[in-house]
Amino acid sequence: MDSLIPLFVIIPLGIAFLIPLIWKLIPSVFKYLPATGILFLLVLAFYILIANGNETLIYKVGGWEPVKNVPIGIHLVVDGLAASMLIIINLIGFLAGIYAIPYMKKFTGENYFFVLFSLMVAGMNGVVITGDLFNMFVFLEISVISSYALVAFGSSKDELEASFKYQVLGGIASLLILFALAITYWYTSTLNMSDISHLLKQAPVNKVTIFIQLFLIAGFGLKAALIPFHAWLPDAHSSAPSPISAMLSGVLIKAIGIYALLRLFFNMFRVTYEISIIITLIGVLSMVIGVILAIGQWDMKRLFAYHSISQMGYVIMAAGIAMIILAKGGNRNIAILSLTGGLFHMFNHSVFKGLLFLNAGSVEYATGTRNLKDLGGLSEVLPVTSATSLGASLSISGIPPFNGFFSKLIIIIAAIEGRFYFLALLAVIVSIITLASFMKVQRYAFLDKLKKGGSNIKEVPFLMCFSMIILVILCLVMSLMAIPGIRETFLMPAVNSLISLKM
Amino acid sequence: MKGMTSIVKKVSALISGLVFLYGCYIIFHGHLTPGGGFAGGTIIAGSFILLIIANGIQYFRLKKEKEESSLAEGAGILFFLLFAAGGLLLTAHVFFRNFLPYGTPGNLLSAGVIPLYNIFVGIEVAAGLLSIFLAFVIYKKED
Amino acid sequence: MLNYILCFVLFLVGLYGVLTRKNIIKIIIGLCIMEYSLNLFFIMIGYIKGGVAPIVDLSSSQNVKYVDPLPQAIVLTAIVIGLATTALLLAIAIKLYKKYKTFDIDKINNLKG
Amino acid sequence: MEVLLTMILIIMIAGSVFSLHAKDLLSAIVSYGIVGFSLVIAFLILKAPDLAIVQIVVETISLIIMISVLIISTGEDLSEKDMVKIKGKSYINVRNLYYILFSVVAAFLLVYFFILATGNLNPFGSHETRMATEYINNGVKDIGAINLVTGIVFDYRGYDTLGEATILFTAVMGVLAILRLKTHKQDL
Repeated sequence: MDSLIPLFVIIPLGIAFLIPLIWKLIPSVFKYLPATGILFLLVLAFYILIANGNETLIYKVGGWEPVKNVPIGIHLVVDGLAASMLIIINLIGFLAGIYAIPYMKKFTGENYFFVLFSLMVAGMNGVVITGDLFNMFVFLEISVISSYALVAFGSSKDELEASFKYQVLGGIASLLILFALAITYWYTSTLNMSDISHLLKQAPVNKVTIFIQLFLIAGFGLKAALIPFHAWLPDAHSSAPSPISAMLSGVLIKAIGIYALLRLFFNMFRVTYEISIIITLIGVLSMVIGVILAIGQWDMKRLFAYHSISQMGYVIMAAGIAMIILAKGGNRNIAILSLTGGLFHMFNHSVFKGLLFLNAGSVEYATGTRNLKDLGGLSEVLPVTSATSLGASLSISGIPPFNGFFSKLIIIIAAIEGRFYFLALLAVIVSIITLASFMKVQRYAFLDKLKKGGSNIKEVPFLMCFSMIILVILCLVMSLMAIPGIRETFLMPAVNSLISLKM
Repeated sequence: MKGMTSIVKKVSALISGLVFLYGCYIIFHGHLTPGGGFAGGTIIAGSFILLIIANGIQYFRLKKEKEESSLAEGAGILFFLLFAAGGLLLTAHVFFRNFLPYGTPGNLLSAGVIPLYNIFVGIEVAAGLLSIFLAFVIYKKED
Repeated sequence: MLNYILCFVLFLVGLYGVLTRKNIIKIIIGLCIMEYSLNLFFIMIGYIKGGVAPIVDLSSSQNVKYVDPLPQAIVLTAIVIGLATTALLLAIAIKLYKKYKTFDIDKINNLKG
Repeated sequence: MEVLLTMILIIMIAGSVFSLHAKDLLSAIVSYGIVGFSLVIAFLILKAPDLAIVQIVVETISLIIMISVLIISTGEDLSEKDMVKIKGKSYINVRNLYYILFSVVAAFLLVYFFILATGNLNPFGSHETRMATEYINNGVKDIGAINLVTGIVFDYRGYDTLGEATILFTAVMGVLAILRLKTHKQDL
């Protein structure tokens, strides 16, 4: 089972390198290649999570054994959190891959699209499974560079400008991360994460680790578009082709933004009080300001993009609360509960936000416009899209049967138990505003009377409906993960890899 | 600008052959002297670019070249991946295993699979940079 | 210590260039300068006084001190990452110039909000 | 030797400041070349010949690509209005002064934090290797390559180089995707 881990990177890379050679020979078949490869990886990730949930698999690339217990090669580490992230990445990647096949028919250069798409998935898989700092940076760069090119794929006026801003800010973020990496190497002169965490555990928390952590917060905050650094997200996510904005908002800002932050701040550095205050503050700010900015939007995808910022604020706030409790040495299982809520919300968010962007894409595919003002009454004409969009809107605003409700509930309970009453109140208020703004989307886009000339709109092709239906079913099924019985196998391994449950 | 004078064309034709040879030298001796796949590949790309700049774009039928160069690039990196994964599949079931014999350090055929990696990466880098340069140049010429 | 400070100052000059310049090409140049300063910073960390380049010559005596080869392998990667981002930024710059007929970022502000 | 490196750093800072404030783009790109090629000398001083070769060639190619972008545009810089023409007399554009003042203060603050944080790390030239001691001691025995850097790049950390070659492949595919001539099929 160990030697299967590199497959998560070899298969998507192999497909990406194969397509430019064979796309002329099999012009219509090569489009299905990335989706099938990612489907196989999805099954593999699921199997890894089930087979050994709580213990970590370590794979030494090149077979270099540590010398005098100093690791010299690159180690691939797959633990609970990495396995669940792999499931999410490959799930949304598979569904967006299927959705993209009919959607990309109106673009030329489809072979470039599918090459860059499978490279993005390979990059994200690489970031999640690696245990080496610089290797995480290299695979982060692969996924980010392919997302720059994919955002600018349509090369219209808006997309080029959005992609340029996204690339400049993303470039600065990568350089800040590289700078933090250089100082870490200067301080510990090694790159292996577990090796660094051993060294940092022994040394007292001094100015160097604070300095490194500040730069990492700035770098990964820019990547995850948290509040002080969110300027690029609405432009980039709204002007990208829809399967790509579903991948960007659903998975990319999580796999290389939030996941890297959590992995470094929980596993590598010692949790300090000041840093956890900063992280909670950023989380709360993103949550509140994200939803306030979202109210005034009329373009569907831009509205969804702002909501991504506020939902990510939930996850970071929950992680921040857990860090504060750990730093103050408070009650451990409140911290565990808060982190469970945060991770559960992150997994839910990638499912329903991916679905929302796919809905916006099919509305745009069918009617040609995304502006809520000149849409209306689409539910008669687009039955599947409106049904799935209703499901997604209910789950993002936290209505009981859907998964959004359970994860927000856990976060609010944890906040109350940790005596952060103000944060819990803010979380409830923001959830209500989210509900209001998504009702606006439902009313203007789907429930109103049909605009003139709207009768000849026909439903989107089968593959697009297929991926949307699967996502809406998942929105319901994932709410079962909150039940204690099922939670142990699916959710707890992820939490266990950040805060060990046994102690 | 009409194009370079014939002196430049003649001299660049001579020099680019030398530069190409130097790039190949850097790639093949990657594991012995400084340099390697990346440096040698860039130098080879530089020699082609020198030719294109000196003789102007219409000298070559460049539309077709761009497709071939990205084709060569895909092939180069595909072999690199196959050899890296070869270690996984064939012998030691470990990704990136150096499975060819090491030979005596110092002479040309040593260090196992590394010279092959150097050559594949060299091909990939040369073809890649050439495609980038052609994409920029052709884009300007077309409209 | 002075060399590290000057390298950090070069990083800040690049950051200043990216944040305040209006011209797209200058923003790209600022980003590349930040790349270069980080590459230099990494190599300065790995330098050992009196060390020799990490090319082992078998004929020499055993106790030869070598400079740390690991940052050099890392900076080899970072240089090619810098080239990749620069090439992509310049491709977008050409297309922006084709569409907006200017390199000035203020005039390109088509997206609102 | 350390003084030589400090001089090169000062040249690079001067080159970059000039290139950011240059009037027309061509001189901006040429003075950007100063920074790139003095980096090559710095690599040679710091005993990194591999990087010097790669840097000098990569710098040449990025200059060529930048100038090919420039040939399309008019070439003169049309944005920096340092001098504001008011009734014939020209005053320093006040807004620019705020920029410079603010950035100088921010720079001092950040440099101060940098010195505070990395004060007691081991100084320039006295770096003790931890992960790399194994590479130096029996790199040749393990891999057989004399050039340790190539040994690390392709064998100890070969997985990095696979990512590296993929990044260049992604960039090429990205450039070809963005610069394709027809972007939308008109038949829809």
